[in-house]
Amino acid sequence: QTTIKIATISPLSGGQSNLGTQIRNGAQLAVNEYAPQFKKLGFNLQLVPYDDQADPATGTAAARKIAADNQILAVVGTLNSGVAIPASAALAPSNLVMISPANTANQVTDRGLANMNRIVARDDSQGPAGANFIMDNLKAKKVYVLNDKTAYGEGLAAEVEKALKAKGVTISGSEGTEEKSDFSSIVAKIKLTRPDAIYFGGIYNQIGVFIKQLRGAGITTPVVGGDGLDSSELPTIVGKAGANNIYYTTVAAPLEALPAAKTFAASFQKTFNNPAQGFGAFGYDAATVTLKGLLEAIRANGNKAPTRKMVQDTIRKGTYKGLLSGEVSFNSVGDRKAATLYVMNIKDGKAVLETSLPVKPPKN
Amino acid sequence: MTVANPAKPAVRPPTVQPDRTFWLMLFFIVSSVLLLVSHSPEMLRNLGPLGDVLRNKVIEALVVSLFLANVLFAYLWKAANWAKLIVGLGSLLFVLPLAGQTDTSLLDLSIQIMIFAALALGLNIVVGLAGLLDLGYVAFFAVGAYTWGIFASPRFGEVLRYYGENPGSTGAGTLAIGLVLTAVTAGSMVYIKGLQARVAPTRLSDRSFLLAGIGLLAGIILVARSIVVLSSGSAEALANGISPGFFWLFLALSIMAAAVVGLLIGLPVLKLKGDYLAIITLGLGEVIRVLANNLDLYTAGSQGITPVGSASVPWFNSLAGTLGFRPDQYNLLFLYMLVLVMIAVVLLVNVRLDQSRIGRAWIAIRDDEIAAQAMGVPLMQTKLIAFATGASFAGVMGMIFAAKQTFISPESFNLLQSILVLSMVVLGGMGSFSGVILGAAVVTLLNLRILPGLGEASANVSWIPQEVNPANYNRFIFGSILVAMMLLRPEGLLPNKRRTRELHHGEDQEDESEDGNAGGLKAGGDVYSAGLATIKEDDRPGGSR
Amino acid sequence: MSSPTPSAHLAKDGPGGTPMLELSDIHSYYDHIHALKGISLTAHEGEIVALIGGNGAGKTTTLRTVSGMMKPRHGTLTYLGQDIAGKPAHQTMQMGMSHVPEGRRIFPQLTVRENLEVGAYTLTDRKLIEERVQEGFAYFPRLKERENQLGGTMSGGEQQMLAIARALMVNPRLLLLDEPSMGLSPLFVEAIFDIIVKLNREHNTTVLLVEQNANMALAIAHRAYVLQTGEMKLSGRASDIAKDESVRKAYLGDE
Amino acid sequence: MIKTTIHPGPAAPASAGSILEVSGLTKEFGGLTAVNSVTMNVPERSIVSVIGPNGAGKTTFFNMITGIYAPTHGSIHLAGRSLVGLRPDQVTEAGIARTFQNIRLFSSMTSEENIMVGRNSRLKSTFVDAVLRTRRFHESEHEAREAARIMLDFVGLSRWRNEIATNLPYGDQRKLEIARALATTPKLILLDEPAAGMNPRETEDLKALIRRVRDELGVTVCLIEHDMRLVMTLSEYITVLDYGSKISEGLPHQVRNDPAVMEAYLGRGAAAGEYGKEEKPNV
Amino acid sequence: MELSVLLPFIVNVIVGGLILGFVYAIIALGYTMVYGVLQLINFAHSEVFITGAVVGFEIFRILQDSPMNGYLKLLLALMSAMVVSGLLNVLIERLAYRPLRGAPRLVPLITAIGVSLILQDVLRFLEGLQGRFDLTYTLPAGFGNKFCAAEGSSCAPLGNFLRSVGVDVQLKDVILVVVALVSLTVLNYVVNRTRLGKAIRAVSQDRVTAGLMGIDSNRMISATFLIGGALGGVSGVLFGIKFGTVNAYSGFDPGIIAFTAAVLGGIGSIPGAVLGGLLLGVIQNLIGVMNIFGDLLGIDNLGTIDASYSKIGPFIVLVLILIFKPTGLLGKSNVEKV
Ligand SMILES: Nc1ncnc2c1ncn2[C@@H]1O[C@H](COP(=O)(O)OP(=O)(O)OP(=O)(O)O)[C@@H](O)[C@H]1O
Ligand SMILES: Nc1ncnc2c1ncn2[C@@H]1O[C@H](COP(=O)(O)OP(=O)(O)OP(=O)(O)O)[C@@H](O)[C@H]1O
Ligand SMILES: CC(C)C[C@H](N)C(=O)O
Ligand SMILES: [Mg+2]
Ligand SMILES: [Mg+2]
Repeated sequence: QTTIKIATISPLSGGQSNLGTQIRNGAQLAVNEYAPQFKKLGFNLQLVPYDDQADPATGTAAARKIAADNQILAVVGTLNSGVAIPASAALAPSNLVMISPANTANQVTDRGLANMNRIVARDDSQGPAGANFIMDNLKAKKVYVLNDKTAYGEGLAAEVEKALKAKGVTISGSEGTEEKSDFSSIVAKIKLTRPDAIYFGGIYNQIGVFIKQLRGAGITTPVVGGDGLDSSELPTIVGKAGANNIYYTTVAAPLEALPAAKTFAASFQKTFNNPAQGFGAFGYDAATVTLKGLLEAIRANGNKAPTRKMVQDTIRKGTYKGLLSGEVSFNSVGDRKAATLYVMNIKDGKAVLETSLPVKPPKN
Repeated sequence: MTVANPAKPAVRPPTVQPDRTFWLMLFFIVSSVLLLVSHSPEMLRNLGPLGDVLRNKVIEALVVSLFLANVLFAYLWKAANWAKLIVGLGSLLFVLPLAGQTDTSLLDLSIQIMIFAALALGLNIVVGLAGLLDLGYVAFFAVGAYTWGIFASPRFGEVLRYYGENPGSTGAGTLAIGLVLTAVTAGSMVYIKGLQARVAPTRLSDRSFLLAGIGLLAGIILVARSIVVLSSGSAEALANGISPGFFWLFLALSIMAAAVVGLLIGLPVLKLKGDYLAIITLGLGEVIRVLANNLDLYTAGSQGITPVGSASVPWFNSLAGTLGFRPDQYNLLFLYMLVLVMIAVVLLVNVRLDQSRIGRAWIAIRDDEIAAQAMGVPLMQTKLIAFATGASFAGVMGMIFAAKQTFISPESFNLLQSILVLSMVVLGGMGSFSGVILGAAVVTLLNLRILPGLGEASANVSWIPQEVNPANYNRFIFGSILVAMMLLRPEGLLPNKRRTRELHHGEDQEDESEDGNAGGLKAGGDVYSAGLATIKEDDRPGGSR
Repeated sequence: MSSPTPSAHLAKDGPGGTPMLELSDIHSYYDHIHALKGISLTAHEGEIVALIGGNGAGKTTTLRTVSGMMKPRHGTLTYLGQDIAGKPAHQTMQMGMSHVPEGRRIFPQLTVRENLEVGAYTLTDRKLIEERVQEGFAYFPRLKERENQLGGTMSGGEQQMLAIARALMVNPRLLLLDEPSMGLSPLFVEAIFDIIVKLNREHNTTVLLVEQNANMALAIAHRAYVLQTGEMKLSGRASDIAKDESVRKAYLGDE
Repeated sequence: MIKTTIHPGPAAPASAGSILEVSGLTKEFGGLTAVNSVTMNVPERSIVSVIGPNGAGKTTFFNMITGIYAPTHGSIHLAGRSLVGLRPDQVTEAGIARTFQNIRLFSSMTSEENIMVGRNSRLKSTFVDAVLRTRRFHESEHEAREAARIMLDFVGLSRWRNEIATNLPYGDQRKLEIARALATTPKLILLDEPAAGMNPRETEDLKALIRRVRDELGVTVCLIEHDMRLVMTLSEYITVLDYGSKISEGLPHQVRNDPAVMEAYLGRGAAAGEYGKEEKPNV
Repeated sequence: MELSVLLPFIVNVIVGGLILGFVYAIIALGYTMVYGVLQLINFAHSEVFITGAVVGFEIFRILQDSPMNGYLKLLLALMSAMVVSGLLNVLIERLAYRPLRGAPRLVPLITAIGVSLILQDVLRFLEGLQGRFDLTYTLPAGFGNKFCAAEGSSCAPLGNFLRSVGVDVQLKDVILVVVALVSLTVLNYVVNRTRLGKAIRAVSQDRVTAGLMGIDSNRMISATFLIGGALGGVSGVLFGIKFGTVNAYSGFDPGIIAFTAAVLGGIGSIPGAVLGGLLLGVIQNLIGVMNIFGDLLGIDNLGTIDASYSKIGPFIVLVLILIFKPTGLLGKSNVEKV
């Protein structure tokens, strides 16, 4: 039996390990699910996880190492766009396909690499979507924009700001912060400038603490964010009292809405003794896309192990249905052709669907 | 009590090393073959079960480590010089690139090791020789990386475009003013220095020197700004950065830029002692990172700069091509060779400085600042040289790093990196050149090969649950190894002789501070520790008389 | 000031009975430097024993070994009938020893008073401690003047005074003095020897005295040992040693 | 012959002038005046002493001259050049070297290396020379090594050349400190209690050494000592400090017989003439 | 903008900074204690303190539904955190630092970093077993309320006064400050007035000589680590109460700032650490709102200084202060006697 491996690159240690592990576990679940199908075709399917420590250099080294292992035919990763950019470049020469479950930065696919694909929305579609929601649904005239000073958060916030400005909304403040605990000065500023809405580009465990302090200071202004907020942990962190009026955009439908997602969440919890979060679902979806593509490539190759190039091309061309986040197909640069962006609303600690809208990447 | 064990002989018999030429060659051949085989898929396929063993990622990591140990043994073992030469050069110039042909990651790994080795060598000067604890060393690495990154990427075009659109009042006039200012201040600095050589420096002359320095900086900024503005017309032409031909010039520039930043940081802070210096350098390191994260125009902030160009050397490429390398490997191979040369240079400079009066001055101020000063060692100047030299090594490696990554962002220059480099220095053996290189190799191998290998090898072992997969606990494993190595070999893997002497100063004594110099960074003589201060109002020095 | 003389009430070779301190065949090392090559020495209760020898003879090492600052690798070391070889210093000190170390080793960041109070660490009675502090001040009025000055900023001689006063805080049974007169002005050199004799007489303190000022040391000691490159060369009554030709030549500067 | 490359030797006959002129030198620590308006001249190629009770301010006086403490008031001139405001290394370069009351050798260096550091400030080679290994570098290294050899020979410590300095016996460490200071080719050397920790026999040797420093190397010597036998037989001129102020100065026999000095320093028991002769043990 | 809005804003920024400063101060003390006695930057302290936070979390979680009085829960949490963190610190010292007593100072520094990494993963592992990563405190009822808000309660006048000057604090903030002040006072007394304190200071300056005074330096060092760890425990719980959520890695950043605070105040000085902590807290917050002043005053360059710079504010202040006062604000100027 021939061994076929897919790899994940994500932070498995350090402060972002929580999210990175979600991706790895999501992918693992997909591999577990598909292994029997591969077995039937005579392949032993394995997942090999790599830790990038959220560090570009480590991620690149991992990518080069992956490239050298001929059994690895595809990569799921990464969490951070900052890692994805150099890592995908390192994989490109060996035509090793990479499917990102999380990277939203425009640059990730703007470089036009043949191997780099993603199943999440780009910042320049997520941003305007968030901005539109703020204007149309929240009717905000004055918005305070925050970001976490990472490639992701700042990139996203910049897109939002751009879209808001274009529509004549006042930006009452725009700043980044690496602070994870004490937001008192920002809260004070918000109190002072009284915005109608707050946009925060970042990740839930920072934003959650922020919202908690915001609500603690008696400010009930709506807070809007991107896919970084897609976590079941968010309401817990914010606390019952304040977990209202929080919105975020994401490409994955709420897990409760889909029967498939329910099974996923259950088996995730069962396998890893850990509740599934948004990135677990994305990891699962990205791996599923990869595995489906692989199967297709195998079939196209007469049930023999395909080359990396075949896999890369197959995946870019294919269309995959029935994922947690809907149908996936990629455009010429690897952006997801069409996706639905769901705007979720956290009400009394529960995420409910607020609206949904279709998004498309700029190129097709 | 009668202490049972009889007295040890007073002098240890000098251990005569047997000649190991044969073993060295044998080891070289075996490990090279192993390396080449384990990185060649065809051969692995033909080896059957043995191939499976070699394919195991832990084994593979070990093979790589063993192979690199060659170079170490060639250095350590007593063997014929020709053998050492063959092994050293053969490993680095022949076998490794050859294996890199089938496994590019080996090249990447080696470059990374050597980058870290150069960083460790630079930090070793600052910490190991001069005894200045610098926890923000990675800042200089960042300076080097951005120096090249900004110019050799689309950023440069963006900057030019920005200044084209916002020239302010800058024009040819500014350029003239800037040039004059630069010339005048530089001239007066030279003059003051000359004066100080003849007449004793006074506070006034020191101050004027500083003032002139500030003026010079302003002048340079003005000149740079006007040049940028005046050349903004070519923004389109430079949309992808300057020509790779400038690579060599920037190699020098990155050294200078980092050294200048080293001086600028060093001037105010080097007066501080011990851990005050440590924390302030840590802080300044963070300042540089945060600046990189915020100066969006120049550094693209958190988004990072990409793609960063690299040198393109046609003859090298064609040579690599004829040797069977793929085009996508040319650049990596080129950087590998370059970094080999650079590390040789860095090492040479290190060794030569160490064995000069500057090296002696460093160690003297490390041992006892006051005595050193009283013996005519100028404290600030000596420390600044250490700081700037260390910084310049980091600068040039930063540039190579940028060229290798083709992407740089502030995340790569955080505090953890500084700490990592420091741990390489201490782990290898402070003050020992071979030691810190080994330290860098060990730590980098561990982080980039062995730990990932462990994670990968155990990923599909059924009895290891995913939650405790070693890949999840890299920090734990790395931390444990760090602690274990420090406990087992506090003097480092290849200790400096001087250090060992200090450390094993008296096993029979209750404590080493016996001699008042227990601390590696502590002044000799009387022990002056900060201690826990009292808060009595009246206990300023001076009695009641 | 009376010129110091041996305490008359004691026999010249010290009181008999079991020795208070006994070293036999002690070997001590600094790493590979063999500093003590099997020395033997005894001190009886109430005796002043002088230890003299040239530079690097091992005098300091002997005191360090006794007080537990370093471990002997070989040999026996008994104090008050107990085996103390290898016992750490803080334990031997709790058994009534005090050690004025070479180089004074004042706590630089503690005030003069605090230095003295730390010297009395093994005592708990606050009143007693205060009494002893005052006693120290009485011996060395300069310390009282500088009660709140940081130890580290005191002059060399002042630190020496402080080191001696600190060691006396616990009223030790065995006092180890390593060159107590070093750095002291002539006036105080005399004062120090007076203090040693006084302690010995009034409190029956046993003293092991290392001195370069061998003339004076031999003058107040009952017995003396001469060390040379880690070996015991000579021992006997102090007055005899003082007369020994070779000793006079080697250590006392007589031509 | 080589010696002259390190030290000019007593080539020029001693002029009558002072090499060091200190006037009104004062140092205050908080409320304490450690040195109080001290004026002192050191004649060229002489051996002079500063004595005084413990805490009189002698060491502080030295510390001000060598730039370790900044004086509160007063002036210091070495051969006409003002030293106030110079850093210690600049003072050394100007020509004053010193030893310390608490020995301060470089603890991780051998004896030879310690002395080579002392020679540092006189070497010509630069950073660039060191990296490129120019001829000047080799000359400098040679000079430093020669200086170490000569000075070790001079103080009689050649056998300790490669031993770690702090492993030397105490007395030898003091001599090594002197050798290290001499390697800077000083015009004036300040010795702070050089005989402390030496027995009378060793002190005699030291005395001879100090004389040779002056006679053979032509270096002016100024020392602090409590060993009166050494002071009285060695010094040509003595200054006495008490509570920071100068209470007496003059030739040894003058100082010895000064009642103020006896009262403050030597002690009542010290009859005139007791010190400075072949002292008998006062048993 | 009129003063009636601006004043409460400034007051709030400063008060927020002071509260944050108390957290820094008490963390800083853990560093300062250990630094004082071993001259070791105990990088593992950030994890020792986060361990305290985790213990506090667990206590509050377990007692979540118990009818116990909130203050009693707090006391229990504080006590348990003190014990666990204190013992952990002692254990670390035993295993990782004590064997290195004679080694150059950087060696234990590296082990400290190693221990720090180990503890991070251990904490993550332990909480991960229960499927948790971010630990969110469930505070006793009322802790999150505004301080003295209830009309008619005995302290309402105080609360009203505070709010009238624009100070917007919650009960938990007040608890934090009180607990911090109590710990600081007790510690200061112990170190400066007791025999134990004097012995610790003696050991910190010269271990061998301290031995000659009959002091068992190892025991004193253990005692120091115990006290430092216990303080770490306290600060961990306070941190958790104040900010609500911690994870295994959240000690690192505040740890660095707290150590900076200790340095700013003068390493080894207890009041210095407190002063440094408060100062950095306030400065960090003020830097974060620079842009508001910039906008008000029309200074463009100020306008770009916002929260993204607040993390380096402390370091810049540190540089400026140390240039003029090289041993920190309350550090002894170390005139070395030669
Ligand atoms: N810390 C040390 N490390 C290594 N060797 C040492 C150390 N201390 C002393 N020695 C060596 O041990 C031997 C004995 O030294 P010791 O200090 O006991 O002599 P001493 O009789 O006290 O001499 P001195 O009169 O100089 O004080 C000497 O050869 C000395 O060089
Ligand atoms: N940094 C300082 N702060 C406060 N007082 C100091 C300081 N340095 C010295 N002193 C005091 O100044 C006085 C003079 O000290 P100095 O060291 O000069 O004395 P000395 O004459 O060398 O004495 P000795 O013979 O004991 O070495 C002493 O009383 C000392 O306590
Ligand atoms: C949400 C984040 C963890 C990842 C982000 N989408 C990125 O591109 O970096
Ligand atoms: Mg001695
Ligand atoms: Mg003195």
